[in-house]
This record gives sequence, structure tokens and C-alpha cells, in this order.
Amino acid sequence: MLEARIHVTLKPSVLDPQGDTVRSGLASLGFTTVEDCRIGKFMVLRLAESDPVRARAQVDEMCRKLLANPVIEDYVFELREVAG
Amino acid sequence: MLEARIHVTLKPSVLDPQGDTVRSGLASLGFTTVEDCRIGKFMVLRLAESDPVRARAQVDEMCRKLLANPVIEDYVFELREVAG
Amino acid sequence: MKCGILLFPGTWSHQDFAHVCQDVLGCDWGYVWHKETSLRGYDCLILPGGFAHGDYLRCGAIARFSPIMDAVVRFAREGGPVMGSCNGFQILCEAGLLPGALLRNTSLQYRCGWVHIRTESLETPFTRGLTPAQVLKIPISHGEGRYHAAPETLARLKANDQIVFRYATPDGRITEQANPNGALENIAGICNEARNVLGLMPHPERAAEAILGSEDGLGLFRGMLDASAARPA
Amino acid sequence: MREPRQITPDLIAQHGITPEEYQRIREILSREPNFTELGIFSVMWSEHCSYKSSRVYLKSLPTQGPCILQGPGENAGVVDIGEGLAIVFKMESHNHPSFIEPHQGAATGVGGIIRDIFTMGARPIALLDPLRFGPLTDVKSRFVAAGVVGGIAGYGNAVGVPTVGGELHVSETYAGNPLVNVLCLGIAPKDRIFLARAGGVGNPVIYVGAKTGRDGIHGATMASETFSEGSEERRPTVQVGDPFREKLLIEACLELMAGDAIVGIQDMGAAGLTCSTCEMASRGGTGIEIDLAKVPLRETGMIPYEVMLSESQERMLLVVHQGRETEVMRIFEKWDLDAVIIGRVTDDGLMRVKDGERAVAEIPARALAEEGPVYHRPLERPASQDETQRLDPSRLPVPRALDCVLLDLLASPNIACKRPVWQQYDHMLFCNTVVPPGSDAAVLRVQGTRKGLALAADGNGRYTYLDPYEGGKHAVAEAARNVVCAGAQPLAVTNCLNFGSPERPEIMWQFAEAVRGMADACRTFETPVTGGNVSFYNETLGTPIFPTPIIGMVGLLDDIRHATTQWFKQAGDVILLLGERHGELGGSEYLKVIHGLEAGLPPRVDLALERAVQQVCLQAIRAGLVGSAHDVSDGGLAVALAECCMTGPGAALGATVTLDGTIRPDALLFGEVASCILLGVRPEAAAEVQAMAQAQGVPCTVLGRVEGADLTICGNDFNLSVPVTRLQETWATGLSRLLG
Ligand SMILES: Nc1ncnc2c1ncn2[C@@H]1O[C@H](COP(=O)(O)OP(=O)(O)O)[C@@H](O)[C@H]1O
Ligand SMILES: [Mg+2]
Repeated sequence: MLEARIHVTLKPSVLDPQGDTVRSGLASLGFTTVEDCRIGKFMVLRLAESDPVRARAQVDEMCRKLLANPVIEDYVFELREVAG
Repeated sequence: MLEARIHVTLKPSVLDPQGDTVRSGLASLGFTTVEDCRIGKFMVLRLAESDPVRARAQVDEMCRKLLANPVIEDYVFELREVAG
Repeated sequence: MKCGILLFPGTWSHQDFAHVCQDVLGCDWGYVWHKETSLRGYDCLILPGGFAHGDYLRCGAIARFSPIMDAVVRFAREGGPVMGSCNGFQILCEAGLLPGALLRNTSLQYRCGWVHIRTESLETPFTRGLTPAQVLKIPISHGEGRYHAAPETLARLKANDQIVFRYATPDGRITEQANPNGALENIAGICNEARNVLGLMPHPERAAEAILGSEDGLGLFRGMLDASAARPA
Repeated sequence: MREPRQITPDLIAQHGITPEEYQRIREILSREPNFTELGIFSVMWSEHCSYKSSRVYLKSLPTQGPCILQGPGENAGVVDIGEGLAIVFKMESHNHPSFIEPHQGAATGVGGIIRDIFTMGARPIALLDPLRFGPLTDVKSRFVAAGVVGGIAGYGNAVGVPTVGGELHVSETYAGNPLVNVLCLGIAPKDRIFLARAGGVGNPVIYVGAKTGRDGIHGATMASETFSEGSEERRPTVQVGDPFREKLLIEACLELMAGDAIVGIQDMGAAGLTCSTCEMASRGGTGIEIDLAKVPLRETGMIPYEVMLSESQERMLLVVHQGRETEVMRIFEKWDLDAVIIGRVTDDGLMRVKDGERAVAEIPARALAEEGPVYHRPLERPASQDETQRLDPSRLPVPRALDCVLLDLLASPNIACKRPVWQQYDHMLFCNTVVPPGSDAAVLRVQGTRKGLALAADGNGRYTYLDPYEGGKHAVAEAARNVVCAGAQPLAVTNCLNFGSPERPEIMWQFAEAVRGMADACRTFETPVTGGNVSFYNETLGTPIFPTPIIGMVGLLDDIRHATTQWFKQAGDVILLLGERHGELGGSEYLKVIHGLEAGLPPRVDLALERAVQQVCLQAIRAGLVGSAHDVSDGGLAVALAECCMTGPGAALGATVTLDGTIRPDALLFGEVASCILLGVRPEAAAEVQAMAQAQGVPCTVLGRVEGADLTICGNDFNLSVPVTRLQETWATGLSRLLG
């Protein structure tokens, strides 16, 4: 069984109000060294698929079609073998 | 300059309706191999701090205090060196 | 006697609570800005609904670190009545004044509308004036109201009679259909062990006038005011 | 972005500037513009900002009235509602951005219209969201619809302005070009209205709010272009809304407005810093000088062109009295908002933009803001219009199972219950909502008074397509009727006019006709137009949408106790119909759903009759005679009756109704008409209402009674009877089954 670990992040030029607010929240807690904070999504998918090549193609398509919004987001992912 | 990459995930015992919805959304798109989907947060912090030991302690404290809620979430993070 | 209404950046129900205090109940009230540090002069506290700090990260997560929160914790420890509604409930949980957490509605959508809640405990200052199992018609308005607690916490809540309200049908049955957000065991509101801190997702301030469809929320205010009046100065 | 060295014809064309317009720019400047100036002109003279194709028609709309404090020309209209209070309201479209990114596009649309309202000193208290999508059976349209509704909910709920009404219609015509219109209404003391005017030479110009990024650069020109295959590639950075920051802006600005430090204030909407700067100077008859080096930036390497054209959200521009800077800054600091003095008011009438010491643009503000091109574009009734209007009902079979037709109509997304949408919106905040979504109009009480406000938004693209003049009249008439059914006197309107490309003569014809219809209707109801928005270029791959004018109507209740809802109140009540039945099928939802036709002539609005019907309805409500009032609209009489039976919050009620006449049953039941209102009244009140109607020359028929558990409609040669619970089940799930 394969596990896909997908990171979906806002494109660098896109405003991240949540990240900005967390940064200023951290600053008011005294964590003033934080210069920037960006918040994205982390998805873990378990796939009933053993062929990494097929899995890679599938996950890439899932990202393009549903998991990431290409207008404002980028994605990367990695696959790893896990116990069924 | 250091960058902290933080993963905050729901504890396994906590229901993740968003993950479930994504899984069924994927299934209806024909991606029927996806057996499970869990969705968490991925945060990237840039720190004006060069000492990895101090940075590690700081980020851990940020996670405990603010970035993750121990009642429902777990966190892990890694640090890496990036260009200022 | 004076009711303090907390005001965080992003709070929006404060005006409605002030309206009920002033125009419906005729009691003295004042806003408490989150950057203040003292609650001197207040006899009871309300944490209203809204999106404090945008509810970014998690609802209430950033607000709990507001300067005023130390004073709120002290006020609660000293037995002062504290009611958190909606976002206020979320803040109280994040601050550790109430156990558990509020998660995204199972529907993944925001829900606004009328619900019914059944009173599960009269042993709080807020509910003392209600009748056993009394059903209240009251609005909700939230995207993250699914109450969650670990099994041990839930057991403790039950053992201590800390579950104050459950979502119910109009005739008081606890059903899945009546649960608007997937909350654990239909929990809509809980109190702390000392019973002076109440958190609930519904909005009692929106159920305080007949012209708006219900006066069932008024009992909570009256109970809180009575308890405040009875406290030693 | 790199600054091109030379202004070439290509570059000019890319900016959507015609050779004639370019010539005019050279005359205004008495020289060639530089790149930054070219960009500035291109956004200010875009269709979206300059109204160059629509202006000549909009002039014909009535804008004056005894209660109008501010008509079109400012950020929003202002209407006196008595007791020292004024309402401020306006509607805006965000169609193009919502197609590109439904969630954020709709969210930023909400943010933008809210800023227009609090800019004027009013606290925003209500939103309405008229929406148009492609068929929800299509995946892409479903995605757009869910994203748009989620975006409106996400922004409106967080910022704390309740959404109390709206519309949702679907049709193939919107599949490639959805419509997202949003109306915002605010309330203010009438003597504390703020205008977007610069004044007082030397006064500081202050920038407040979010930092400037490359968001939406050329958003204004994009809204003036049709979608083509390539437009997905040429996308600027999508604007992301931050409702939290907007909430801080609302509170900080209103706190500041309680004092007297402000001279003028304007939000940065379309065309951002450019528009706010030159418009404030132009309206104030002054100049403004700003220094871009002082503007807070979110991204590195931004050139002046980008800073001036950025459409980053949640930003405001203020002119304050000299010497009051510290007190102003203190309030923004309290709300954790960045505020920076970026310039001064000058007396030379110029918009002067510097980047540090370097001058980057210098343009006469008035010429830029007010003296843009005005077009009298050619117009022509399309040759196909006659064909479109042709309908021969005798070739359409009358369906045998009329009960099935009724159920099919109730399940149609255009008629089905919209709760799946509005339950996602906070519609109760501020404790004003006396009638929530789900009736003809929302009713809000005005706290501190006995008054109430009724709000409705209406428009019918299909009618307007079939007959643009009637469509324009209909939008106004139906909105007024809805407000009247709620017990309010119609007061004033705002509008959003959604059309195809003005460069097509047939679109300009539709536009001119629709505006003419609106103007006639607004005059009849004495509801002046206080502002609005024109959205042209709603086309995809050369196919324009149905022309869709939407009217937002505000009505006033002198006594909130007159607030009336559409559903029957008790068994035994008598059902009265005010107005005349015609039995025509043109343009009806029935034709579309059952026969797949969008053809014929839409029902004609007799404005005099419409006004009389509304007056009788209002008079009867005010006399305390009316239990329920509901107008007949989409789906015709049968659907309206079903709605009276089943849309209330309590248990559904049945009704028995007799319709006589020789009109064919489908036309009788489902044909659409204007000027018809169903009343539910106590038996002892019926005669009095009928007398009122007679006195005004309004037909008033007793149709039947509220009774039993079925809706039964008997005609000469048909008998339709369905359990109300069955109707309710079908209606309640029609939309949720599609939206999921
Ligand atoms: N997009 C929407 N947002 C909020 N409320 C809506 C929306 N669409 C419809 N509604 C509400 O649902 C009810 C029925 O709408 P509609 O059928 O368009 O009414 P009418 O035919 O009287 O204009 C109204 O109260 C309306 O405000
Ligand atoms: Mg209506």
C-alpha cells in the first residue's frame, strides 16, 4: 500500500491573511523572530495501489483536478510505502 | 536564516469530515483507489535566528502554545537553512 | 451591578448583547477591550460571538492570548459568572477554562438558523431558573461548532453533570437529526467544574425578544444577573 | 514587471485604448503619456470605471425624490428614513472574478461593496446576493455555485454583516459567465454622511489597511473584456479577501467618523489607488500629490505602474484635517491597522504621483476622472427578435398530469427552496431580522424607532431577453411588489445591469430598452435610482448572457408591526387574488421546464394597474386586515399558492381553490403574470379588502379557502390535488439535491 503526502501551498504572490494574522499573533506572544508565516494544507492519502508509477500519475491528476486550486495554489507530493 | 516547516495533523481519534469529503469527492471523480484521506495544516515560518538549538526550542514552544491544540492535534516540525 | 462584554478584534455579537442588557433587561453594562488588563467594577462577564482575530488558525486560538484573558481567568477562578456564546465558547475552550474543543461542522458548511436545545442541568447560575429538561428555541450561527472531547473528558463531564445543553427536537428528544453540527452526544453547552463558567454555541442574545421569534434566551441572562447580584462585593 | 521604454501602438491597444482615446490623452496632457500614465488612463477610462457606453442611457433614470439625500455619483446612495436616520445602499457585480476563482471572487465582491457603504459613514447592516449560474446538473456550474455561496458566507459571516436575502437562478445562458451581484445596506445618522472629496490645501492624505501587492492588476480592464480561450492564461494575481482586516477597517473608520477629523474618505476598489486619488481630487475640485515610496508594499520590486493599478483589497484613502494626524493615527493603531501619510491635497487640480523625488505621473484629476470618453454606440434590434418572441401555444400539448407538472416546477432550482444557500449565511446578526430569508422580502427593524426596512432583489433575464423593455419594467415592478407584500412602501432602488458586449449593436439595443423600462417603472412607483453598477462584456466565446438587469429595492415600514410574510396563517382564512389573470405562457418557467422553450412574449406589465394593486395590498396590510401576502411570479398561480401553503416555519396548511374561466389549464395554473398578489385574510375581513380594491379599480377575486392537508385546485375541466407535505418535500429538496 502506498501513502501520498501532499503539500498544497498558496502561490508566493497570493495574499495569505491567515499566515499574516498568525505571524502577528506570534509576535504579540513574544516570538518576534518570526519574519514570515505562510499556511497551507497537508494531506495524507492512502492508496490501494502498489505500482508507484501509476500512483504518481494518479495523485498528480487528483491534485490538478481537486486537491489544489491551480489559480491560487501550488502543490508538491511524495509517495511512500506503508503497511497495508 | 532558518525556516521551520511545521505539520499539524488531527489526532487519529478525531473525526476528519473534510478528509472524508475529499475522499468521496475523489471517488466520484473515478479515483477509487483512495482508501483514506486526512487533512492537516502545513505552516512555513521564516525565523530571524541562526542558532538551530534556540530556534528549535522556540518553534516547539510556538507549537505548544499556539500553532497546535493538544486536545485535538499533533505536530512535528523540521528546520532548514534558507537564504536570508 | 454591571455586566462586562468582552470585545476582541473581529468580535461581532457584542452590540447584540449590549442591546439586550440595555433595552431588554435594563441592566448596566460596559465593553471591555481585549487590550485592557483589569475587570474591576464588573460583576459578570460575557464573551460574545464573532470571529476574533478572524478565527484564523483555529477559532479562539489567538484571542485566548489577549492581555485581558489573565483577568478573565482570575475572575472565573474567583467564582464570577462568565458566559461565552459561539466564538466566546471557543475562546473559553482554547483558554482551558472549559474542557474540549470545537471543530468544523460535519457538513463543512456554516449554519445559521433556529435550533432547539434541551436543558440538561439546572445546577448552574445561568440555568437555575429553568425547568428540568426545558427546551429552548434559540439560533445558532457558526462554522465550527462540533463539540469534541476525549473519552475521559466526556466521562468526567457526565460524572460532574457539566453538560448543560444538548441539541434536541422541539419536543425534547435527542436525535441525530436535531444535531446541527455533528457535536459529540449533541452537546451544545457545558460548564466548568465550579459551574460558574458556561460555554454554549447558540446565541441567547438573539432569542431575547418576541418580535425576533423567541424569548427563550432571556432565562440565561436573568440567571446570570441574579447570581452576580448575590455575589459578595 | 519591467517598464517598457516606448509607448507603441501595440502597447496602447493592449491597454484597450483606441487611437481616438489616445489622441484625447495627448491633448489632456499636452504631451505623450509615459507608461504609468498610460496604465492610469486605461483603468480610469475602462468601461468598468468610466461607464463610457452606458452613461448616456443612465442619465434617463429618475434620481430625485423628496427623501433622496444623495443620488448617483458618490460611493453609494443615501435616503432619508426619518427620525434623523439615513440608509446608505448600493449593489455591485463581481461576475468576472467569480468565474475565475468562485470563492475568492465572490468574497472580494462582498468586501468591496461593504467598503462602499462604510466609506460614507454608515454601519453596514445587511447584504443581499442575487446570483445566476449555469445548470447545477453540470459539474463546473456546481463547482462555481458552491464556491460563490461559500465565498459570500466566508466573507460576510466573518466580517459580521448578515446576508438577509438574495436570488438564485440557473440557466444555460450563465454557464460560462455566472453573475454575482451583491447589495449592501447601511444605516447612519443623516447629518453624519461622509463624502469622497479631497479638500483643504495642505491636508494630509492617509493610506490605511492592507499592504499593496500585485493583486488584480488590470482587474478593471479585465472586467471590460469578454472571456476568450486565452484569458485563463493572462490572469493577474487573484485577490484574496481578508474579512478580518475589513472588520477592523469598519470599526476604525466608524470610530474616526464619530469625530470631525475627516475631510473626505474613499475605499480603494477597482483601479485602486489611481481611482481613489483622482476621484477624490476631482470631486473636491482640488489636486492631490502622493509619494509611492511611502505606500506599504507586500511584494518586492513593484514598479509605480503596478502600485497605482493594484487592486489589493481592504485599503482606504482618507483626507484629514491638518493637525489631527495624531488622533487619527491613534485610532488606527488601536485597531492594529497600518496607516501612513502618503501625500497632501494641492490646489493645482493635478493628480501628481511621485516615487521618492522622481515624478512618475502628472495628470489633471478632473479630466481623468470625469472627462473620459462618452460613446453613443450603435444600437439595433436583432433580426432574430421576432422569431424569439413567436410562440404558438396551440402546438403545445396540455400535460395530462398537472400535479406532476406542479411538482416538477417546485423541484426546479429556480423555484425550489433556497434554504441550502441562506442557511450558510448569518442572517440574524444585529438582532434586526424580523422576516428572515424565505419570504418575498426580508424585513429588518430599525432599532430605536418603530420603523422597519424591507429589502428585495429581483430581475428576470429570460423576460429581458424576450423583451428588454418589459424585462426592465418587470425587475422594478416585482421588486416593488415583493417589498409591498412585506408591508412596506417602496422607497428607492439600486441596480446591477449585467449585459454582453456594448460593442454589439443588439446588446446596446437590449441595454437601452431595459433602461427605458426601468426608468418608466421607477417613475411610476416613485422610487428613484440612487446608484448601481453596469457590468458589460458578460460573454463567453462570443455568446452573450441573457440581458440581466437586477433591481435592489428598499421599502419603509412606518410601523414594524405591519411586517407581513407570504405563508398562510390559519385554516379558515379566505384566499383573495388582487389583480388580473391572463393565461399567457410566454417566458414562463413552465415553458422552460416542461417544454424546453424560452420563447414568446413575457407577461406585459401594466404599470398603472401594478401600482394600484400594490397600493391596495399595502392599504389592507396597514389596516391590519392581512394575514399573508405573496406575489405571483415564477411558476405562476399554482406555484404561488403552493408557496403560500408550505413555506412557513410552522406546519404546512392546505387550501382549496376554484379557478373558473376557459383559459387552457396549463396557462391558467402555470402561466406567469405581473401585478398579481395572493392574500390570506380572516373571513370577516374579506369584504373590507374587496371594497378597498373596488375603490381603486383593482380586480379582487375570492379564490378559495385555507383548509385541509391538500392543495386542491379545481377548474372547469381539471382538478389538481396534492398533499401539501408532498409538495413541501419536493420543494425543500429541489436545490439541496443539486448543491449537495
Ligand atoms: N442567493 C440567495 N441568498 C439569500 N437568500 C436568497 C437567495 N436566493 C433566494 N433567497 C431567498 O429565498 C426567498 C425566495 O426567493 P425568490 O424565489 O427569488 O423570491 P421571489 O420570487 O419572491 O423574489 C427570498 O426570501 C430570498 O431572499
Ligand atoms: Mg415574490
